[in-house]
Formats: sequence, structure tokens, C-alpha cells
Amino acid sequence: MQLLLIALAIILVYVVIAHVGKAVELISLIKDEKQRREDSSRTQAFWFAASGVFLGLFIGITIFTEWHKFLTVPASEHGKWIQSLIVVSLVITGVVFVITNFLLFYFAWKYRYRKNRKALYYPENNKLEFIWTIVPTVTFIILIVMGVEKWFKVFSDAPTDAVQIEITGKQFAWHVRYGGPDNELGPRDFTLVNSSNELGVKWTDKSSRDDIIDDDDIVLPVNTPILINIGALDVIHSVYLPDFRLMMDAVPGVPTKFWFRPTITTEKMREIKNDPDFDYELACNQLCGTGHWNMRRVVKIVTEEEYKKWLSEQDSYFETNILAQN
Amino acid sequence: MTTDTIPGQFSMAHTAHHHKQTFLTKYIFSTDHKTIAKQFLLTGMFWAMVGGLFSVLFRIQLAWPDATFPLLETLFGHWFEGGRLSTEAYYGLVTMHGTIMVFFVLTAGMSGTYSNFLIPLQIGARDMASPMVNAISYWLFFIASVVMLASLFLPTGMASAGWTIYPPLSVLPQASPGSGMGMSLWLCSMVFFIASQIMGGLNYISTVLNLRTKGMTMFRMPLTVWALFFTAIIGLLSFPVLFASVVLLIFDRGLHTSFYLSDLYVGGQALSYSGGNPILFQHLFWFLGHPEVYIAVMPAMGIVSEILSVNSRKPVFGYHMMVYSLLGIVVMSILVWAHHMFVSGMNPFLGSVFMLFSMLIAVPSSIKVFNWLTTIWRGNIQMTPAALFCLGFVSMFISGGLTGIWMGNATIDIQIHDTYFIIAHFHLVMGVAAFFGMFAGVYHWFPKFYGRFMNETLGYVHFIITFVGAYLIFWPMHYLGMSGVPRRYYSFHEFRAFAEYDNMNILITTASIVVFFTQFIFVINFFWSIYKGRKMKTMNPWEANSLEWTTPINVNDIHGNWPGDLPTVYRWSYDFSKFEDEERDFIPQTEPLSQREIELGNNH
Amino acid sequence: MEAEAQYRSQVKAVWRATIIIGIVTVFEVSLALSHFFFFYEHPKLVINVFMTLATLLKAFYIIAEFMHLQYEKRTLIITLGLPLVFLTWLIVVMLVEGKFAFSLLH
Amino acid sequence: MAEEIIEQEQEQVAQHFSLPDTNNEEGGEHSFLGASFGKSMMWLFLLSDAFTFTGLLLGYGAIRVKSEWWPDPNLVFNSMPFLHGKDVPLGFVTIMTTILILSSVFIVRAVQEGHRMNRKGVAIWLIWGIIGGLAFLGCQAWEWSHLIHSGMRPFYNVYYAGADGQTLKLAAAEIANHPASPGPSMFAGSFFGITGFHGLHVTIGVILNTVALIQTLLGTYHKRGHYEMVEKFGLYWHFVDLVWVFVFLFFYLI
Repeated sequence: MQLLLIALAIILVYVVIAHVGKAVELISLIKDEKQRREDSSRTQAFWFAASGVFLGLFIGITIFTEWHKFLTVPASEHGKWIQSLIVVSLVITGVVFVITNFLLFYFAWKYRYRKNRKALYYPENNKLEFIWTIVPTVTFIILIVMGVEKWFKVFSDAPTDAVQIEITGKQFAWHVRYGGPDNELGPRDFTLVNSSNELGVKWTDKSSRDDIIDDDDIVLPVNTPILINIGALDVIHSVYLPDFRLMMDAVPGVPTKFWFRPTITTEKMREIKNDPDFDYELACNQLCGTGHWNMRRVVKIVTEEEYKKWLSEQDSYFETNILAQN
Repeated sequence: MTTDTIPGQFSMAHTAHHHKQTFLTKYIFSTDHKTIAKQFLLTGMFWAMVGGLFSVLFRIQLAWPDATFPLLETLFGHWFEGGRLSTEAYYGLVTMHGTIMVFFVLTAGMSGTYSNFLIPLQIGARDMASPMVNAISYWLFFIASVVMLASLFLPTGMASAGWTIYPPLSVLPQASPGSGMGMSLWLCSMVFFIASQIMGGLNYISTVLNLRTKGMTMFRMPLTVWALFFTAIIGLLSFPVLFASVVLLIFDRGLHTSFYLSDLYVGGQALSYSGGNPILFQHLFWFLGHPEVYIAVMPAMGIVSEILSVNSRKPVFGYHMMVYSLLGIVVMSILVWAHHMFVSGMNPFLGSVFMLFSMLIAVPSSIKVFNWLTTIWRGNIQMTPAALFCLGFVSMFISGGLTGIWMGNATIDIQIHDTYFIIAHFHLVMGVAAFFGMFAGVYHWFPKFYGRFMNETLGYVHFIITFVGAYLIFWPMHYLGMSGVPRRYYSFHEFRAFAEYDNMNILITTASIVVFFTQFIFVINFFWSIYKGRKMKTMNPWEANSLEWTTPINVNDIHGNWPGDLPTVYRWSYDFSKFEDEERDFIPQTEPLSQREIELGNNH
Repeated sequence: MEAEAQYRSQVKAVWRATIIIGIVTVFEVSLALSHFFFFYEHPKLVINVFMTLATLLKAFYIIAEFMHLQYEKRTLIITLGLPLVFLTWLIVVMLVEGKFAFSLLH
Repeated sequence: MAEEIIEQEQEQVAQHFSLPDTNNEEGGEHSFLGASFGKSMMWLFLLSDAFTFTGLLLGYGAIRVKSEWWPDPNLVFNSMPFLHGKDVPLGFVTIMTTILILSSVFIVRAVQEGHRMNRKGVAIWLIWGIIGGLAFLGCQAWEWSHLIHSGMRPFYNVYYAGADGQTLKLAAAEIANHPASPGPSMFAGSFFGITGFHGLHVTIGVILNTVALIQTLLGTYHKRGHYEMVEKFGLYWHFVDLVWVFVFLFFYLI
């Protein structure tokens, strides 16, 4: 009953709107066609310009109030490069955005229909068109050169002393494995997966014996290159660490990797953000099923001493879980 | 005035069509391109409403993730178990929203409607090259629609792997409930849809190439025809590759081959798939997927060029450049697909090449924007709803297009890939903008569709709310995306960093609800005007030059468009305000060059 | 009788193309078999290149002669030829990607 | 000066009127492609179908490039009907290729006879073409059933790498002990998938040619005054042949 009433009310609103529209049309038809066109063009040009002003204010104000949210501090080395590229792009596109949109609204207002005026016959101007072909091209080429340079730096080979960790996605959680004391990850085989060996690590291989598998927060040292070996067990996931500007898909069957150098510890970031509960969060960024939104892991960036201390406290997964059980 | 009242004038060549028409042959199984266009339009409108409704439903979940809405349970049943959208239904709705909007509305609804309607009318042809293939094209689309619609009501849930259906998620029913029957129907529907698009595209291309009337050289065609022609070419070249990828996906699902699958451990057991590569699918998919966005937006570009020119009483600025930039977009759009996969684990070197192409595709787009701006400069802009939607299109296209320069830059893409930033980008540039083009087209050609006008006041209300609303919906998403909020999340409350944007999400959802309900003003206006709208009294109400306005008012009763001979064309369709001292500010394409013009030279 | 002469020359052209295609096929198969029987220990790359070129030659004769394309209007040839640029790019990308996946795995 | 322009313009206009009309019954702009809309539609369709097949073949190619090892086709496709136990590498498939190419030639001949309005000639060559197509399908059926009998499935491949990289074959009795395919399973998957898809095209082509044959025998085309339909179906048939040339290269030779 309630539903019916709501539906009726909505329909009634629409009927009223439609009738008003019809009435306005009937009234306007009394006028001379050209006069009518001029009047309505003025009204509509006004409203269009007004909406432009409103949107300009909305965009302008929100950019300043949300600034700190969307240009957050990058916590990694390559994050800073990305940030600088973003700033350059923001300036260039921002200027173009303001100018073109302003011209659009301004022309719409200025050159609205008047019955006694004629438009200018202006079909072509090759010079003008040439200019606005060349200028964007040059601008984009500059942006491309800047981008490509950084792109190859981001995807260069990791330094040999990089800390090796492995992040494996599955529905709907992350498995994390550290190289352990020898900083080397043992090989894996998906056919070996079972409840005590959820990653399918080959324990026969020596380098896997000291690997650390830990379900707690991910701990990593600051100012040290870290190579993340990324994999997935079931469907495509994506390792996404927004604060480090790090994203790479986890593809089953095709190992991927990403290396980065964190520059700010969790403690320091808490100070910067003035937020004592702040944590770096690892999220999944590729639709992986109904629990896609739920794959959270906290990443703790600590100083190198703390990291060494933490590392020495960890036990080899093989010794504590596999050997102990058999 | 029906065709019977003008005996002898009706073309000899088409007397075959002049038999007695029943309701079925005239409105349902018609081979007349105008009727087929309307069928596409109405089906597209139906799907647009469904797709829009879906977006509102999942936006409600995003704005108020912890609230319950018993009303929605009454309305939508098990999707809203206990008044809350279930995760399965959420991902199903997200998937369907994308699929419906991209394929059924912006591809079939858009180019299906306008290619069918405008190509023959604007190049002066009696019908499509093959009216039969044309009708089959619609009915294949109809079958695709029915299958897709059926999949919505499956008890096991609709397809829920995203509209991009990345395997392995879309292959393994163990991985997602929607990847069972729902995905099967999705793929089945897609096969019909691709067949429909290819048949349509073949027809559009050969019509433009072969059936132009006397004097209608390629460079006298209106830009709408150019845009639709290029759209058809893109579709013809890229849909087959989607077909190949879908076929391989079907092999993987049905025959257990492993084109896309390798090394999987799902649901507690290791599967026997081996040797495949999920990234392979992404390449094949995006080979269509990227051109697809141009398939959606290019007809709108053509429509906007045409309507802006007509309504500002000025020739479109840089006609040739507009054509070449469209051509540039066609060529580039098929070369840049992998910028959707910069962080998918593809070869970084290829990534840089794709970045180069992706950035350069912005050049033809920016040329178009500047040309549109110059078109309205010193014009005499009549603010009809159609013109307003075109202006709105240009604004949306600028705002959404500029962020494309960010996304195309692979290095920046590492940060904003698959976040709300990309949602904002593509909704503005190819979602809302393409819709605006579509609305503009409907308002502009409605008199040609139905012989009556749409109500302008309702059109104005529709425009201004939609325009402002669209910005309010999509602009804040840039902020969300820049701060790292990923797309396709059911709730942001799990993550501390993403949970702080509740206010913004509520703003977005509220705006989207308002905009959604505003669209009903358009729908009501549309159907009301079919029966009660102001009647068209003159043949050329907008005082435009192109050929469709030389057809009689009752053109819908004539299968063959022109009762007499086909018109002959002597000029391009943009001779507006050519001579300041003349009373009339337009010269139709069918008018021979005057002595004065010949003396002036340099005519199109 | 001009039509008749033209007909005869066309028929001749088709049989000529058939013979060429036949010879090329024999050439291909013999290349493949010679590798199999005599050079099995050696990499097949050079032979693969030659076989691909031979196949492209065959494809050319099928398209030009059987499908009659070389006698069609130039615009048709160009219209059908230009999109092959896209195909080439797709092929290059896919094979590079396959190789890249190989390098990641091994 | 002005007169020249006037003359030019008039000439231009006159040209528009005198252009021959090939397609539009009422005369229009000259055809851009120089072919009727039916033929251009067929050409464009074949272009798009070429993209489909390239997509499929690339699915196979990218996986093969990614794989460490691939069975040697000389050792897989080495059987001949009626020659049990004899080792004839690539023999049978060469015969298949020859059949399909010849059948394509027969259709060309039919098209040429069509240009001469020689109804009998068209019919005879069409019959030969159809026989060729059916023979090819028969060969493919034999090859498929042979492979299936030896244990191959779309997801299961009995050919695997020996210790020093040579191609070995799993005996029928051993298959039960190998639940997962011992060799690259996509060898079988892509072979069945793509030759199957090609076979579907051949089947459609045979049906189209049969339709053309019936119409020819009924005299429909003769009454129409041209045999363009045979030409269009012929284009499709040659395309099937063209695809096979590449399938032959990628699956059997390389």
C-alpha cells in the first residue's frame, strides 16, 4: 500500500511537470517565432552560464578543500616521481580545462541567438588549425618523454640486494612469504597446495627451508629496495599499495614483480598525517569475486634496525609448521 | 498526405515495397531503415533505463553501506536480502551496468539508431544497401537483448566478473557464483550481439560507399555520416577480435581447453588447466574494448558537429580537419588498446610504446574541441535543447578528455589505474558525453522520427539537471581516485584509508538518484510527444541544409524516403549565413550554386 | 571475339596460379621434411622464416588471382590492405607478449 | 577568370550526371570501391573474418611462444588412411591442402563461366567445387577421429617431451595413469579449436556453394542476367582456402 502511494506520488509529480511543460509551450507559441527563439535563447543561455558558474565554484572550492586528500604524501621513491608528473599534468590540463570550458560558457552566453544578427561565415582557417594541431602534439610529446623516462626507471631491474618478498593473492586474502635469512624465495608448484602448505612451496628445495610465512602485518624496512614477487592462486588479483603508488596485477600462471623503495616509516607517516592510527594498507585492485573489497593487509614500514630485529625473531615456516607436525 | 495521394510520383524502383502493409510488416518486421532505427532507439532506451537503475541501486549501497532499505527488498526481491544489497547482486549489477551501457545502449542504441536513420536520409538513398541484412541486424540485437535480460533473473545470479569478464574469474564457476549459467548466457548474448554489429557495420559502410545520390561526393557528406561511417569501420575491424576472444573463452569453459588458464588452485583443488595466459585474453578483449569507447563517442561527435553548426547558424569550422581528425581517431584507436593493461604484467617496453600512441590520440580529439569552440564563436546560437546538449557534450568531453592525458601516461597510471579516477574519466568522456550526443540527436531529429516536436521546456529542465548532476556525480570521483579508492568495491568501510569519503559518496549517490529520476522527464516527454507533441508544419523546422529535411513530413509512411526522384546535391551541408545581405541564412544542399557563388569560387 | 580471348587468358592465369601454388606447397612441405629428416638437431628458425614467406606468397596468389583482387579497383585493394596494419601490430604485440611471459616463467 | 571557373564548375556538375551507376538503381555517385554493394559487403565481411581468424591463431601463437616445448608436427600428423602403421609425415595433410586448393580453383572456373553466362559450365565447376569441399571435410573428419582414437582431447594431449626433447607418444593403456595431460595440453586444444572453427567455415561454404548450384540449375541467375551470387560465394570459399593455408603453416609445418 505504502509502495503504491509512493509510486502514485512519483507519477503525479511527473504528470504535473509534463503539464507545466505543455502549458509553457502553448503560451510561448503566441509569440512570433523569431522573438520566441530569442527570448528562450536568452533564458537558456543564462541558465547554462549560471550552471557554469556554479560548477566552476564547486570545482574550485572542492579542489582547495580536498587538496590534502588527493595529493597525499607519496611514501616511496618512485611515488615522488609520479607525484611530480601528476603536478605537471595537473598544471597543463588545468590551464586548458579552465580556458576551454570558460570559452565554451562565455561563447554560449555572448553569441546567443538574436533575431537581428547574423552569424559570421567562417568555415576554415588553415593556419589556426595548424597551430592547434602542433601545440598539443608538442605538449604531449614533452609529457610522453617525461613519462617514459620515469616509466623505465620504475620498471628497471631491482637492485641485487633488494629484500625479496612474495605476495600471493587468493580469494580473498593475501599470502605473504619472506625470503628469510638467505633472502631467497624457494620455488613453488600449485599442485602441492594443501591445508598446511597453502602456497604450494617446494620444501625439497633448500632455499625454501628458511622462508618465513606470516599472516600478521607485513613488515618491511625503510630506505631499502624491496622486490615484491607477485602471484595468484585462483583468479587475477592486483597488489595495490596506494600510499606507495604501487600497483601490479597478480596473475595466475604468469609471475609478475614490482620493486620499490619506501621512504617513510609508519611512525613518521603517523606524524605527518597527524593521525596516530594511520597504517599503510594493501588492497586488491582487480575484480576477483564477491570478496574483492575485503582483501586488506596492513604494511608496516620500520627502520632497518627494527626490521633486523623483527627478522631475527621470526621462525622458518618449514621448521615450525612442517617438521614439527610430522 | 499518404503515399496513395501522390500517384505516379512514387519511385518506380521501389514499387515492390508498395504493397499493403499490416501492423506487423510496418512496425515489427519492417525492412525500412527508419523503422529499424526506431526499434534500435526504443530498445536502447529500455536498456538505458535498466542500466541507469542498476547504477542507482549499487550507488545506494556505496553511499549507505550499513543501512537497510526494506522498500528495496519489496521491489527487487533476493537482490536486496534483508534490505541490503548482497555482494553477489552488487557485483552482478556492476557487471550488467557496464555491459548494458557500453554494448546495448552506447553501441547498439547509439550507432544502431543514428546510422540507420541518418545515413540513408543524409546521403540521399532510398534505404540501406541491404534492407534485409539491416533487419536481421536488429533482430540479432533483439535476441541478444532477450538472452541478456533472461540472465538477470537466474536464481544462480547474473554474470558478475565485470563487463571486461577477465578470466579466470569468468571461466570458473567455483570462483564466482555468476560465472556459471549467468556467464554462459552473457557469452551467448554477446555472440548474437557481435553478429548483429558486424552485419550492421557492413551495411552502413557499403551504403555510404555505394548509395550516395548524385553530387553527394564524400566531402559533401554531413559530419554525422562521416562519424557513423568511421564508427562502422572501427566496429567491423574490432568486434571480430572480441568474437575470437569470446570463442576461446567458450572453448575454455565448455571444452576445458586452457587458452587463458594456467596453474589454478580453486575451491580446495588444483585444476588441470595448464599452459594458458590470462593476459592473452586482456589483449584480445581490449583490442575491441578500446575502439569500443570510440564506437560509443564518435557518433556523438558527428551529431554534435552537425547540431552545433545548424543551431549556431554557422558552418562547422574546419570541416576537412574534422574528417581527418575522425580518421586519425579511427587509426589510433585500434593501436592503443594495451593502455588498459599497463600494470597487468605486460611487457614494460610495449607499455611505453602504447603510452606513446595513447597520448597522441589526444591530438585529434583536441583539434575537434577547438574546432567546436570556433564553430560557436561569433555564431548566432539558438538554445534549443539539442544545442544545449551539444554544448554540454563539449564541456563533458573536455573535462573527461583531459584526464585521459593522465591515464594515458603509463607512469601516472600506476597510481590511478582501476581507481575511481578512471571511472570519472570514462564516464565523463564516453558515458555522459555520448549520452548527451544521443539526447541531442533525439531532440533534434524527433520531428523527422515522428512528425512532431518534443516539448522544449521539459527538454530544458532535463538538460540543466542532467548537466549539473553529471558533474556532481563524476567530478568528486577524481578526488576519490587520486587518493586511491579502488573501483568495484562493495563497501569502503573495511579500509581505513577509503572509509573517510562517506560524505562524498553520499553526495555522488544523491546526485545520481536525482539525475536518474530526471531522465524520466525525458522518457515522458518522448512518449507524450509521439502522440501529443506540437505538429511539424514545415519540412525544414530547424532551417538546416542536409538532405533529411528535404523529405516530406510524412516520410515515415514512405518506404523509399523521397516520393519523387532522389534529390541532387550541389554543395556541402554547411552553407549557413554565407551572404550577410541575404534574408535567408541557409542554403540547402539541393540548391545549385548561384552565379554569385560561382564567381566567388572556393566552394565546397 | 575479344571477350573470348580475355576469357582464355583469364583461365590460363588461374591455372598458372594454381601451378605456382602447388609448387610452393611442395617446396614448403619438402623444407619441413628436410628439416625433420636431415637437420633435426638444428634450430628450425631459418626454415620457419622461409616457410612463412612461401605461405605469404601462396596467400598473395589466392587473393590476387583466385579472389580476383588484382583486377579490382585500386581503392578496393587499398581499403582491404590498410587494415592489415592493425593486424600486423596485433600480431607483433601478441608474440612479444608471449615471449615476455616465457621469459618470466623460465 | 570568372568564365573559367564557371566552365570548370559546369564541367564538374555535368560529370556528376554522366557518371555510370553500377549499384544505385537510380544512379548516384560512382562507387568508391568499384564493386557492387553485395560484393563490397562480402569483401568487408571477409576482412572482418580475417580479424577473427587472426585473433584465434594468435591465441594459439602466443601460447606456443610462451611454452617451453611443443610436439613436433612431423611425428604427430604422420598417419594415412589405408596405410596402417606406415609413417608418412605430413602426407595426409598435404593431400588435404591440395584438395582444398583445387576445389578453390574449380570455383574460380565456375565464376569465370558465370561471366560468360555459361550456365552448364557454372553448374559443372560448382559440382566439382562442392565435391572438393566435401572431400576436405571427410579428410578432416578422418584426421580428427584418428587423433581422438589415439587419446587426444581438447584438454588432453598424448604427445610429450622425452628426456632429450624428442616427441614421445603416450600409449593408449597408459592414459588412465595420467589424469593431467603429459604434454602441453594446448597443443590439442588449439588444434581442435581452430581446425574445428575452420571446418565450420568450410561447412558453411559447402552449403553456400550448394545453394548457388541449386539456383544455377533452376536458372535464377540466368534470368537475373548475371552470376554475381556465385562470385560472392566464391569469394567466401577462397577465403576459407586462404585461412587453411595459414592453418597449414602454423599447425603442420612450423
